[in-house]
Amino acid sequence: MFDNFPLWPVRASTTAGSVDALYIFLVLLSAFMSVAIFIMITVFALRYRRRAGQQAQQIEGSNILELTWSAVPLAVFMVIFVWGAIIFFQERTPPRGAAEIYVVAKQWMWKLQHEEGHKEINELHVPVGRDVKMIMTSQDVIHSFYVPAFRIKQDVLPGRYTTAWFRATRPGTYHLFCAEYCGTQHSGMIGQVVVMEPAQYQAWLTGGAAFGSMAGSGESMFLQLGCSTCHRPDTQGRGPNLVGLFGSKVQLEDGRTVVAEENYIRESILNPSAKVVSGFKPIMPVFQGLVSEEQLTALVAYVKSLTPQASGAAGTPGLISPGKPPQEPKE
Amino acid sequence: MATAVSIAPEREHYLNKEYGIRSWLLTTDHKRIALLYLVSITFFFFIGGFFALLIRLELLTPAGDLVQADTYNKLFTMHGVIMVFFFLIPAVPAVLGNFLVPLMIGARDLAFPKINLLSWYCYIAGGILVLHAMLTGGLDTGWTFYTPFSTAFSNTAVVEAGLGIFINGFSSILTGLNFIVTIHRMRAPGLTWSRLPLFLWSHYATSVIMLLGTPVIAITLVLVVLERAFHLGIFDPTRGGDPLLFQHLFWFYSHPAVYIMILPSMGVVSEIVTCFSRKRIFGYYFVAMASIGIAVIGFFVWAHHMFVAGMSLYAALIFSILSYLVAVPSAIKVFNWTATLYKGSVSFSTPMLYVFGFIGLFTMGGLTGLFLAALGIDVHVTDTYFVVAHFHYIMVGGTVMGYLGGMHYWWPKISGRLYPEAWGRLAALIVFLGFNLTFFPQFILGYLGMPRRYWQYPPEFQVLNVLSTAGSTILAVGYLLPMVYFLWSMRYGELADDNPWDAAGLEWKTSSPPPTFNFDETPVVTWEAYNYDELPTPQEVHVEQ
Amino acid sequence: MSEHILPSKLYWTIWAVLICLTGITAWVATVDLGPLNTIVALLIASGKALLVVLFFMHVKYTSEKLTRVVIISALFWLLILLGLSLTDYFIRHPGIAGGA
Amino acid sequence: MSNSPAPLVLEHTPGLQHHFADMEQQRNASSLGMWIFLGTEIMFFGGMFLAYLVYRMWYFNEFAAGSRTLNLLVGAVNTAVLICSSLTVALSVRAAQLGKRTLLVTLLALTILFGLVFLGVKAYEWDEKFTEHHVPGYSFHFQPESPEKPVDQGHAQIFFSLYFAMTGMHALHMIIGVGIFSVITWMAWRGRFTPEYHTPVEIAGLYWHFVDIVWIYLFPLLYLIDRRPHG
Repeated sequence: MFDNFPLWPVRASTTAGSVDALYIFLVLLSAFMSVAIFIMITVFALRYRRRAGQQAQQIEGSNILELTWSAVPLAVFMVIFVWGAIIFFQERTPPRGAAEIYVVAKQWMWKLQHEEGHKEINELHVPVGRDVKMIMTSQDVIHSFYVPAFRIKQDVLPGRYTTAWFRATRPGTYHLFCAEYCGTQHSGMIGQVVVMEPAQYQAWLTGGAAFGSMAGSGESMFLQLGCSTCHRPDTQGRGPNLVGLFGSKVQLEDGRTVVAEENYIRESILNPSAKVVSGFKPIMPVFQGLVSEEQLTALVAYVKSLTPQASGAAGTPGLISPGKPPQEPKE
Repeated sequence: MATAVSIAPEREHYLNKEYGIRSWLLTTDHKRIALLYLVSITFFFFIGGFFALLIRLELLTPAGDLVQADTYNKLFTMHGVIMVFFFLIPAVPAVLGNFLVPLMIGARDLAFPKINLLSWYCYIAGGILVLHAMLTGGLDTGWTFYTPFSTAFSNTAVVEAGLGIFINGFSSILTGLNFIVTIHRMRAPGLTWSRLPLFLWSHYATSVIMLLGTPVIAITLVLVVLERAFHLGIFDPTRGGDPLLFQHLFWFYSHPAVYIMILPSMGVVSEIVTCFSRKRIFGYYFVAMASIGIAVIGFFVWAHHMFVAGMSLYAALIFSILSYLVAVPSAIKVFNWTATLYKGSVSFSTPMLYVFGFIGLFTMGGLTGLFLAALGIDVHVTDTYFVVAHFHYIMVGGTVMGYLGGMHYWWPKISGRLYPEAWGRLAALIVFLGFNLTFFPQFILGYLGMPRRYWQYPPEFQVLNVLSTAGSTILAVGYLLPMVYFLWSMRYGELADDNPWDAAGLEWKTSSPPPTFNFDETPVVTWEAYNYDELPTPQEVHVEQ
Repeated sequence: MSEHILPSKLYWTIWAVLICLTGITAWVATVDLGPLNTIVALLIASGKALLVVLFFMHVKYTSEKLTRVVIISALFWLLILLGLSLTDYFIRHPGIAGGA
Repeated sequence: MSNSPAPLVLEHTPGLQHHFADMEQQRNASSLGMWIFLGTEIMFFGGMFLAYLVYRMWYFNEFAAGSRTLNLLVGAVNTAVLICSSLTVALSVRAAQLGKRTLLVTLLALTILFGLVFLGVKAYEWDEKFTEHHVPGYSFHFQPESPEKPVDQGHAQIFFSLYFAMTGMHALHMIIGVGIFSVITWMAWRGRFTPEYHTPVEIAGLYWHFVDIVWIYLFPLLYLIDRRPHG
């Protein structure tokens, strides 16, 4: 029982350092306040304990003191708030160009799929020093993707994508937990994130069975479901042209403009009449219930891969682009 | 210990005025209703506590080897439901509040005595429903009932337990209604708002939360029940329902509910700290307004429970900054209590020990709340044992300490007997030690990343869990002691005179236990609150046995 | 609330106004005012509610300040529930930044 | 609010509870108690209004289509029926103040009649929804008005879930109201109310007016979402 008895979690990602810094500051602040209150109570209680001749002196109170111990805590709290908010912004804005992992959570297992098509259950192999962005959805109840070593946690909701990102800084094997109660095996829905050196990661990649890349299987699904009949890459078909759609601003029929991110693509596949692109009629059939989560994530990956210059060759800059220096997340 | 039981001439008071089941089950006397609540609350407290012990025993070992996964999920769900809805929310308001509000105001009873009895019957009806749900298969949704698990994926008695909590909600609403109308309409002549005891200020603030918060969880649970029973689709993600809508509606009540739990205990602490240091409260106006501030701002902060739930980034910022505002009134209260001790004449009777424990533990609980309100840290520590430790420090370290302190302080007034002082101090010490050993390791566990509600956990967390389980057994002993010696004192305790602590306040102006109509003639208040300079200083109340 | 007794004619006039307002709100709904339709419907409904509260429920004549305080605070709490929840729903699906 | 220290032994005026100093204090307490209860009811219905607000913002098309299937005329008539019942309630409170017993009893009976008419019309509307398969669940099928305006069945189910939840909860409050008024009518018939003591009539009247106000908001929010003549 005593062989492995840590008192501090491993620090294995870029944001872990800043989270720990704020945590240590708050621990010191709380320790100082608790000890101060504890000492004051014991000193007052003992110094003015009830004994003969110890007459209590009535003190109404002092407004200055009240204002100081309202304003000072408030000022300290605002500092903590701003510091916490800065870290939160870093944690919630995935850097552009991060490698994407599609995560589908279902009652009591994690299904993870890499860009290149590798599928993993309850395991995630990533190279060290590479930005990784998880695009996650759930097939049933609310789960929560939690890796203590990276200090990241993000609930995974049914019916919608949520994203989380990290950049591992230390090779090793770290716990993956489900942090939102999801039923009988909630405590069994755990796994491992294996961070490897780039070379080791290469070996693992080639060793595994060859899968078609996600965008590839997305493309075959795109043809199979007949999407290409309306969404033509070259001419103006009955549906909007999808090349270069991802990340662009889309003008809708009812005047709103939205940014075409994963949730927009997903909703437009499942319930097309919700956001009709201006100039088009709502004739696209509803795919809710016809497309599984895996097929949906493949389609979304394919649509995202239709960038103007690479409209022909499928495959965004996944994890395997050797030689490309790990991009610095734009601050 | 065998002090001779002095046979005082039997004076008529609310306990011996009438006997028999009917005199209890059909009473409209606020004091008897308070005792009805006392019995039923203690019953539920020991059930919830028993579940807590089972949970801690299961977590002694990393593997799930004491109970199965399903049973464990039902254990922590029922521990949560029973402790939150059937002990912590009603404890201080329904027992001490019901007994003392009319006495402290100088009235003969609450504004609506029959509604007060109806409130207890709602509590019992809700309790029976939840107990029946528990006995016939249990509930495994967690006390938070998150959808779509509670509406579509749980096959346990969600409908029955939901209706039980819904009916129990009326008990809170009716109690809150009674207190507000009584405090507004039935104050004794001369008892202006600035002379009101702080116990009443905190119960007034609590009643505001009860009245304006409880209906929202009532409608939320009704919608969950309708969705399970008649396939309505309000929370169903497959039909486009938003899983976060339930969380907004649930936490809109459930966060102010934690202030329903702590505010009354704060009132108790204000009464005790002034009496046992023979001094006026430091900054009366600020402490009173802090209670109202907590009640109002408490309604603006609920979504700090949802920072990682998929809420929008900017809304998280808004709720984080508001959560820091609500921390300020609590800080004011702690500083004012500590300042009240200065230049006082401090005695170390049992109620005061509980107050020292309360101030210390509530301070730590409040400070760890700052961790959770900081967005960056919340991402790491929410849904882990850090949160579990935080809210137990506030609920068990705060509310239960305040409740026990209040029970000891007003026990002579309630039962006409004195509790054994030595045993009282021993129990207070055991509770304090057991509590800290149970919940402090959980802070470390939380930051290490052990998630909540886990039936099995990785082996490296075992040592801290063993410490926590050890602490829980000590805490259990600490809670059993008062149960024993309070009952003992009912029969053999020394007879208490009207004002054993020489305390200020109208409730000490009438006899202990008070007559059914509280006062022989309507009292007139001419003194300021906590006028301990005009009261005789008591010689040490209890001769050390 | 208690002593003042209102002439029954007043009640009948208030009743007539309420019936007319119901007719108006039903008719206005069929006229295309763009986004204004909802606002107008809510204004008429609030007007009707105000009439009922002030006259039928005697809030206009009661000397009791507390009744007004209770009404206004209940509406304010409803505003908290609706308003603060909307801060989440209005800005939950922005572009890439807050996409989570 | 200082009331004089009244001697405790009072001649027992009818209906005065033992713990109140005088009638004035008891009436104020009862009316304050009822107003506070109505405040909790505002928050109770407020929860459903938040759900309505969110889903109307997200799924306006299905809400508009669903709202158009509701019968506007029947809804308007029902609102008028409820307003008439509010009138009879207000007049009955006035009759109680003047001590006209027969007028009071007839007006209370009229109020109950209006209430039952409202519930009858509501039952008719619900029955129509059942026959049109607009009840959320397995049998749900929503026929879109025109092929080029497709409607998501799931979102339409959410509208009708809210429709049934809100009108159902309101109807439940109506049934409770009719129950209360039956008791009040029986008490009035037995002559329990005098110009000095008629608090139950006032309190019941407040509750009834509140339920009417809830319907005043429900009618436009459910029936009038989008009645505009579309091209």
